Amino acid sequence: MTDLIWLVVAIPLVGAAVNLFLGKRIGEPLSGWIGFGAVAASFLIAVEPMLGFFAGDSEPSTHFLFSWIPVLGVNAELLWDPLSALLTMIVTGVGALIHLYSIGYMHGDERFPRFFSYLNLFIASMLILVLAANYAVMFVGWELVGLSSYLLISFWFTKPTAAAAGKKAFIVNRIGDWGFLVAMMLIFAAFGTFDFDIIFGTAPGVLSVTMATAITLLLFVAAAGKSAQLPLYIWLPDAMEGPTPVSALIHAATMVTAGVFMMARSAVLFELAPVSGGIVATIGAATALLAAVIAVSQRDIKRVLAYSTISQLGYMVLGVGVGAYTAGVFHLTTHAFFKALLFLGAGSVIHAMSGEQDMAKMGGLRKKMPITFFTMGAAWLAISGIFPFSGFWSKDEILAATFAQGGAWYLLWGIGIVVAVLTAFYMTRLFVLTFLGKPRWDADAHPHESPASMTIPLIVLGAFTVSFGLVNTPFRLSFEHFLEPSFHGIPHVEGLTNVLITSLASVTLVVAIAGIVVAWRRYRVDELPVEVGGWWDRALVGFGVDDLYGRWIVAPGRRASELASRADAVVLDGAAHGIATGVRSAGEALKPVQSGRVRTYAGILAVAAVALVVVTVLVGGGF
Amino acid sequence: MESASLLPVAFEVALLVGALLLLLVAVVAERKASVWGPLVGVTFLLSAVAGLWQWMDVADNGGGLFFSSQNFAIVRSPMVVMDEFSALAAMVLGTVGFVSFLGSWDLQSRLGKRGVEFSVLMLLGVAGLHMMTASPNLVVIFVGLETASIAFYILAGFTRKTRESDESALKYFLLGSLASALFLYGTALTFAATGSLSIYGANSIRNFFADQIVTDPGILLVGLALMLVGLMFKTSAAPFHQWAPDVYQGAPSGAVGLMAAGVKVAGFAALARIFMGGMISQVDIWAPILAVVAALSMIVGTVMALVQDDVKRLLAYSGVAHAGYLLAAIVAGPEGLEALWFYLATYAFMIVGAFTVVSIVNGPGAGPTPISSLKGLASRSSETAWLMAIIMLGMSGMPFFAGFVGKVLAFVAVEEAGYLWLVVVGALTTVIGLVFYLRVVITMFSSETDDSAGVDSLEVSITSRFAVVIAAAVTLTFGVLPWPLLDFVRSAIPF
Amino acid sequence: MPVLTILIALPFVGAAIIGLLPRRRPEVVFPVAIGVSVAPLAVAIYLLAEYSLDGTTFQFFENYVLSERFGIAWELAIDGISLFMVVLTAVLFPLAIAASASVRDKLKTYMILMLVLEGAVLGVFLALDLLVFFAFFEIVLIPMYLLISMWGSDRRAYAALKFVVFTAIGSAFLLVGIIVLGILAGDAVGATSSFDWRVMLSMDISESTQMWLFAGFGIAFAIKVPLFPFHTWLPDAHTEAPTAGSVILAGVLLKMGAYGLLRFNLSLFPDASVDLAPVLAVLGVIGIIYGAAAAIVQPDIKRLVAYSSVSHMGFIILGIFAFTSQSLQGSVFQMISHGLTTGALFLLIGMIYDRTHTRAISDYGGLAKQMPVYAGIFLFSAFASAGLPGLSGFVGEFTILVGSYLTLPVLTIIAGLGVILAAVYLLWAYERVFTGPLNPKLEGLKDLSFRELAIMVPLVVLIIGLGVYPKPVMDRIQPSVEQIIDRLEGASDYQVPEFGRLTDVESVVGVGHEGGGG
Amino acid sequence: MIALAVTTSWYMMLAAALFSIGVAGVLMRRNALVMFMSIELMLNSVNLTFVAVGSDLGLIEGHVAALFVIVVAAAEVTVGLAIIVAVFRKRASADADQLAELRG
Repeated sequence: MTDLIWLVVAIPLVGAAVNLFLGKRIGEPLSGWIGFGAVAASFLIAVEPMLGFFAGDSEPSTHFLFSWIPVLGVNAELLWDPLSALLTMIVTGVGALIHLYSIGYMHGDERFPRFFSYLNLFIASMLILVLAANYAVMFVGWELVGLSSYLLISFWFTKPTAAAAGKKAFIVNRIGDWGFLVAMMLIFAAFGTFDFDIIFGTAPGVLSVTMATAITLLLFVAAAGKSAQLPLYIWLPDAMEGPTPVSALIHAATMVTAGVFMMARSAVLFELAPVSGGIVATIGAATALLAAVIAVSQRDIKRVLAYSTISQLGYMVLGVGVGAYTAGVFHLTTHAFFKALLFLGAGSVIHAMSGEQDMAKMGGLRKKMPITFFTMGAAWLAISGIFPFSGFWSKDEILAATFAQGGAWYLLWGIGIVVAVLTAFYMTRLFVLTFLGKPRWDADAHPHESPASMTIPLIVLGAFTVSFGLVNTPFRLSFEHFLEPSFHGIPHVEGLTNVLITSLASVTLVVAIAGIVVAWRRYRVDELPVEVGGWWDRALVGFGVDDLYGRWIVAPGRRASELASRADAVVLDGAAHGIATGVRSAGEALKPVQSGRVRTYAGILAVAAVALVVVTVLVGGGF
Repeated sequence: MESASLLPVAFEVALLVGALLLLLVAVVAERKASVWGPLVGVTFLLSAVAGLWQWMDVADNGGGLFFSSQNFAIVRSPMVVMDEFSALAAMVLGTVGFVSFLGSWDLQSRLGKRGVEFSVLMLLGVAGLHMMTASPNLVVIFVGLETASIAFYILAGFTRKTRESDESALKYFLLGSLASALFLYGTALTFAATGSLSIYGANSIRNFFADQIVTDPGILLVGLALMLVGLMFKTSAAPFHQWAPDVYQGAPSGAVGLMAAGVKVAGFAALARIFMGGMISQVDIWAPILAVVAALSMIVGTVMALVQDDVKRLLAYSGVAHAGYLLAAIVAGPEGLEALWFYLATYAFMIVGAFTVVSIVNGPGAGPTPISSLKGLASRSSETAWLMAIIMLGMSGMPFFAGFVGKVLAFVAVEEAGYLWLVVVGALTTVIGLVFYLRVVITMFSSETDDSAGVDSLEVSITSRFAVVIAAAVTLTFGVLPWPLLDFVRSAIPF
Repeated sequence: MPVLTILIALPFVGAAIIGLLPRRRPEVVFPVAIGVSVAPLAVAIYLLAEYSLDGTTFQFFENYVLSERFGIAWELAIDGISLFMVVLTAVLFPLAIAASASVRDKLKTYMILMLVLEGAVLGVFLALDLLVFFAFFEIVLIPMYLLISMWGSDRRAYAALKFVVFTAIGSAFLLVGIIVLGILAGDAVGATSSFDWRVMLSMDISESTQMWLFAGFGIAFAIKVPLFPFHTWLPDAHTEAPTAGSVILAGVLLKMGAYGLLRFNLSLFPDASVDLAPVLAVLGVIGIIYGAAAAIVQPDIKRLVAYSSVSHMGFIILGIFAFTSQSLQGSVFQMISHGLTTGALFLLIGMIYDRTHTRAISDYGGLAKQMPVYAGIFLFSAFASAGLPGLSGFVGEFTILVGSYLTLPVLTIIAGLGVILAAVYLLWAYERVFTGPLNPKLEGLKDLSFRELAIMVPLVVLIIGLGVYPKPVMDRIQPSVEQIIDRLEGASDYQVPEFGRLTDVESVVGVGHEGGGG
Repeated sequence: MIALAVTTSWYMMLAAALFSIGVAGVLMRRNALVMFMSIELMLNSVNLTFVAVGSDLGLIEGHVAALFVIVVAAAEVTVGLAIIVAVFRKRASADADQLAELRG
């Protein structure tokens, strides 16, 4: 059945085209269902072959579609292996749920069909990225995903801030894509091809450490752009301008994890470059810490979740940097579930509060929105890393792997722990401010539970958030076994005895509980603490990193462009005009010679004649 | 050729007979210009046919030196030669004469009785011009030169009522005769140095150089230089060009066409005959000098034309530049002759056509002809505007127009003769040329003028229209299909 | 059956037909013009179908001797590169003509000039004899000049003259170069001169002469491309030209420069090409960055697209002078793609200009709400021009960048930045024009009419088609490019590097055919 | 007294002197008529050269040429004077520099 894989990509594309061109005629609910149907169909087609991997009896396979750029040996080819199968499941699974959710959420929007067209386009591009069998096709998916995120962020383009956020997202992504392009230049120079199997097959024997480091660092630049790591994370908070399902799908579950997926896919290259592993891990940890700190101060519910995503991505990048690729991917999966759930929950709250996103004006929604309350509760516990929930297992595995490395890695492990505390703290703050305590609603707000089409996805995601952790408990690493074919030949993290694992796990659990308790006691009061002044304000605006960029990169860039444009007019045009006026003034200078008086002409004639005679005689060698 | 048949001078005879008949008819027909007009046209055409007849005769039994029948003692220095060169010159001068006559008919029909004198002068002038090209004898060339010049001095001042016409005639006369005197003194010194006045024949200049090394060439060089000065004045090459702008601007527009075209064709033919025919062995003396003069003419011509506001002055200066390109063809020696003749033939028609358009727009008489007068010509008379555009593009050396073929082939010959720098100067000055030719074109096609004047409101006489059509047709056809004319011209290189 | 001569003749015949149309019924001119311009398109499609993959690169060869003595012949042929230039021309002209519905005065002259221009451009791409090539190369100036100066907007006289003088100076040096080369070829063949390209191909010219000839030819083509220091004519000419003029100027005329470099500079002067490649590559890359930077701050949308053309042509120059078959092939493909994408952008700008008569970005805002279809197609073209994968722009740029890395590593990495800047200037412009609240002045603007849609649809289909399945085009370009590379390798000491060797280099960027930095 | 033999070169030098005087006359004198007289002087000096060389080399062409020149000079005189008289009849003086409208 695996040779139907191209259908998985094709159906959403068709869905996007149908909604784009026939959207107006199809009208509101139907186009939504078409979008949902397309993604669900892809999901169903992909499920059966995926189970094959689960059972361990099917092999990874590549599917040749057509030869794309012959001169570079690039073919449109899909690779079906456990890693891509897993990501396909996440993309289509979570994607389908979010499509269903969007039907309710986007109700009444005049460009309803256009929204689902863009969503389908996103799913298709993400699937191209995930199923690519070579870097070139992956890059196609990579940029198309950037395009669809641009379209979706600035979906309500009449709002100038939304349009600016979309543009900012695409341009920052493009900076990352430049890194990807240069990496591909090096890869083609080194291997003469982009195909994964050839590259990962021959790399260990052939590639030198410097080349591997260069390639991997450049790939990391791309990943930083896409997965919002330091220094290219500034676009994600602004991306919240887009509709909430977009944030849930793109800026939580799928697109932002593309960077982590790509690094996991290139694990062989990262293994050859320990130095870049260290750099990646450090940046991951630093990003996690910074984002967690900022998240604590945020008042807008979506921005809290945005910074939380950046922080959790930092964890995954830390995992990949440390070499625990399976752990990274595992956290990616669990994060997809509970972060999507959190966003959708937040969406449901915003929907209920008719657009209000400031937590200061919420509170006491527990009774009004029980389903959202319970599902977000599950996600809250999961992300904080409380015992049976999925977040605990995946986060713990990354921290354990970091700890096992020993040496300097302890520092990163320490940061990891601090981030775990902060995560628990800000998530509890969010949960308490939103659902518990005295209602602080505006006068006209009268919240009510969201319709079924929005709550069902919440419940499904909630189930996954709770149960999925068990798939990969330290005692029965079935998840690792599942991904094994994709990471064959990658050394496992050693030194993790059962005793060490349980003790580390208990440390993270205790720390998480501590975080929750502190936050609970601080915010579960009627009189909310005033969070203004000094540290709070600075953190609120992300420590001014944004306008730092503005002052040091955007402004000088614009001045340089002004200079270039003026230089064009002054210098180059000046030179051209100089020549032109030079010739013209030569003419003007000769004019007075033509005085009009016969005797001047006769004089010049005579002088010229004499000159000619003299020259002829000299040339001829006469007299 | 025992009996001295009249064929070698058939061209001149045709014109002279025509002139005489014209005078007789004019006395009888008084005012009615329509009577003697066609006669002039027929005479010109007849002269061209005479040229063709000469061509065919030469093609059958070879050229010859004439008026050298045995019993005359001047077998050693014949007066007239009939070869493809002179026959081609006759054909070109005849047809150019005809077209410029058409162009000037507006002027002549307005002059009433004096119109006849205008035509007679045109006929005699063209006869003089051909004498220059068909004679190997330096003095006869001088006589031809003077005949034509005197005729054109009068034509320049023909509309005496206007002040500019007086000034133009006087300047042309004084400077022209000064230059002729210089040329004559050159011939005298050459005669003194070589003992012969004729290029061909037994005791010719060419034989003189053939059989001895010139030990003390002083006198000869001065003579050669002075002859060069005379001819370069006539063909308006810089720095001897200063008369041209003033004379062309002052002279009546109808007359200027023939003056500009005819003198250039004859001047360069004579230059080619003397220097390439007679003094080819001295080529490494006069060629570099001609090259410098050519470059100077190109530069001065284009640069000055760039800053002109009067159409006739602009065309005069562009004539100086074209003289530069033609001189370059001569510098290339025999290789360049083909290009020279092609360029001369097509340029003559273009310049006549251009001046006819000026006379259509600003009236055939003398008077100011600013470029702005051409503004919006496309709406006033689109056919004239398009034809003038074709002529302008032809002159600018645009491909698919005649000027390009002549210029490129001249450059090829010049490059082969080793003057690369001259080709570069030529190519760059062509760019400047393009600017002021396009300025004329765009002025015509710019539609600023209010169309109140109505479409095609400018009335154009049949004769002028026919002249411009022929000129533009020559420019276009020989631009797109130059090859037949090129082969025809190649056979006209007797030496 | 002289297909190529017919192809060149068709537009001129068309122009004649329009010339003869009765003056009384001006409304018949427009449809006839479109009809007539479709004829060359049909022949171009026939050529595309008949061009055989396994045959020699030069096909449909025609040779009719014009002048024995000077070695001038009406010699036409088509190879992988010129085939697609011809097709691009044949596609863009009908669209440009169709987009000229808003031209009112002197429509007949306008159409005649457009068709004469098409004939001349086709001649440039088909001629093999250098003088015939030069004739067509130079005559293209006149119709373009008249189109700009008679139907352009306010500063048209200055822009038209600047365009003519820049290009004419270039072609003056080209003429001198051709004549010198013609004489050399003449000596080799024993005639006064010979302008046959094949003769020149077989000659070996001394290194120093090659340098001079390369410079002569190079200046003319550099101005035409335009290469960095010589590009200042482009923004003015594009901004002031009428819509059809800009489309043709950007879509086709710029390609004559790049085509000239490929056909003449590289093939005829291989040694000089190898020596001067770094210089030109550097200028190309400066062009990429400089063009993109200048484009960002342009107040006028047309000037912005014009500067973007400078940037895109910089990529093509980089590809040409990296001398690998991948980069060359990328350049040729980018020439096609740039023609389509920039052509599309100019057509769109023309359509909005017909409605609002202003090109200043500040006069717009929120247009997407008023004209959604127009906004969609504009965004599509902008992304195609910025090199979004899946569209033709990406295939070209990607192949150039990957292909050029091995010989010019540092330059290619810098050139990559152009991709970012492209996104910046296009999206910022899109944001200011199309998003945000609707500018009150733009109320009541109608979206694209059926005619305008009919113009854009073929371009959109082609851009997607070439982006998704460029193989047939690439396979036809391949042999011609290989021929140029062999020519380069054969004549000079240059050895095309093999991709896939660079696995154990010490410094990341320390590679290149001279061994030093790029 | 040594009998100095008068050779042809003496005549040639005389002719050259006359020619130079003629040219000087054209340049320096304002009056158009005097300018024209100087040109005639130049023509006569050429005649002298022709005749001198003709007799020295015993060639008749020299003398024939001289005759031609005289005829042509005559024609020139008639036309020249006519033009000069016509032009300066309406003007105060025959100063050639008066006529300078056509310039630039």
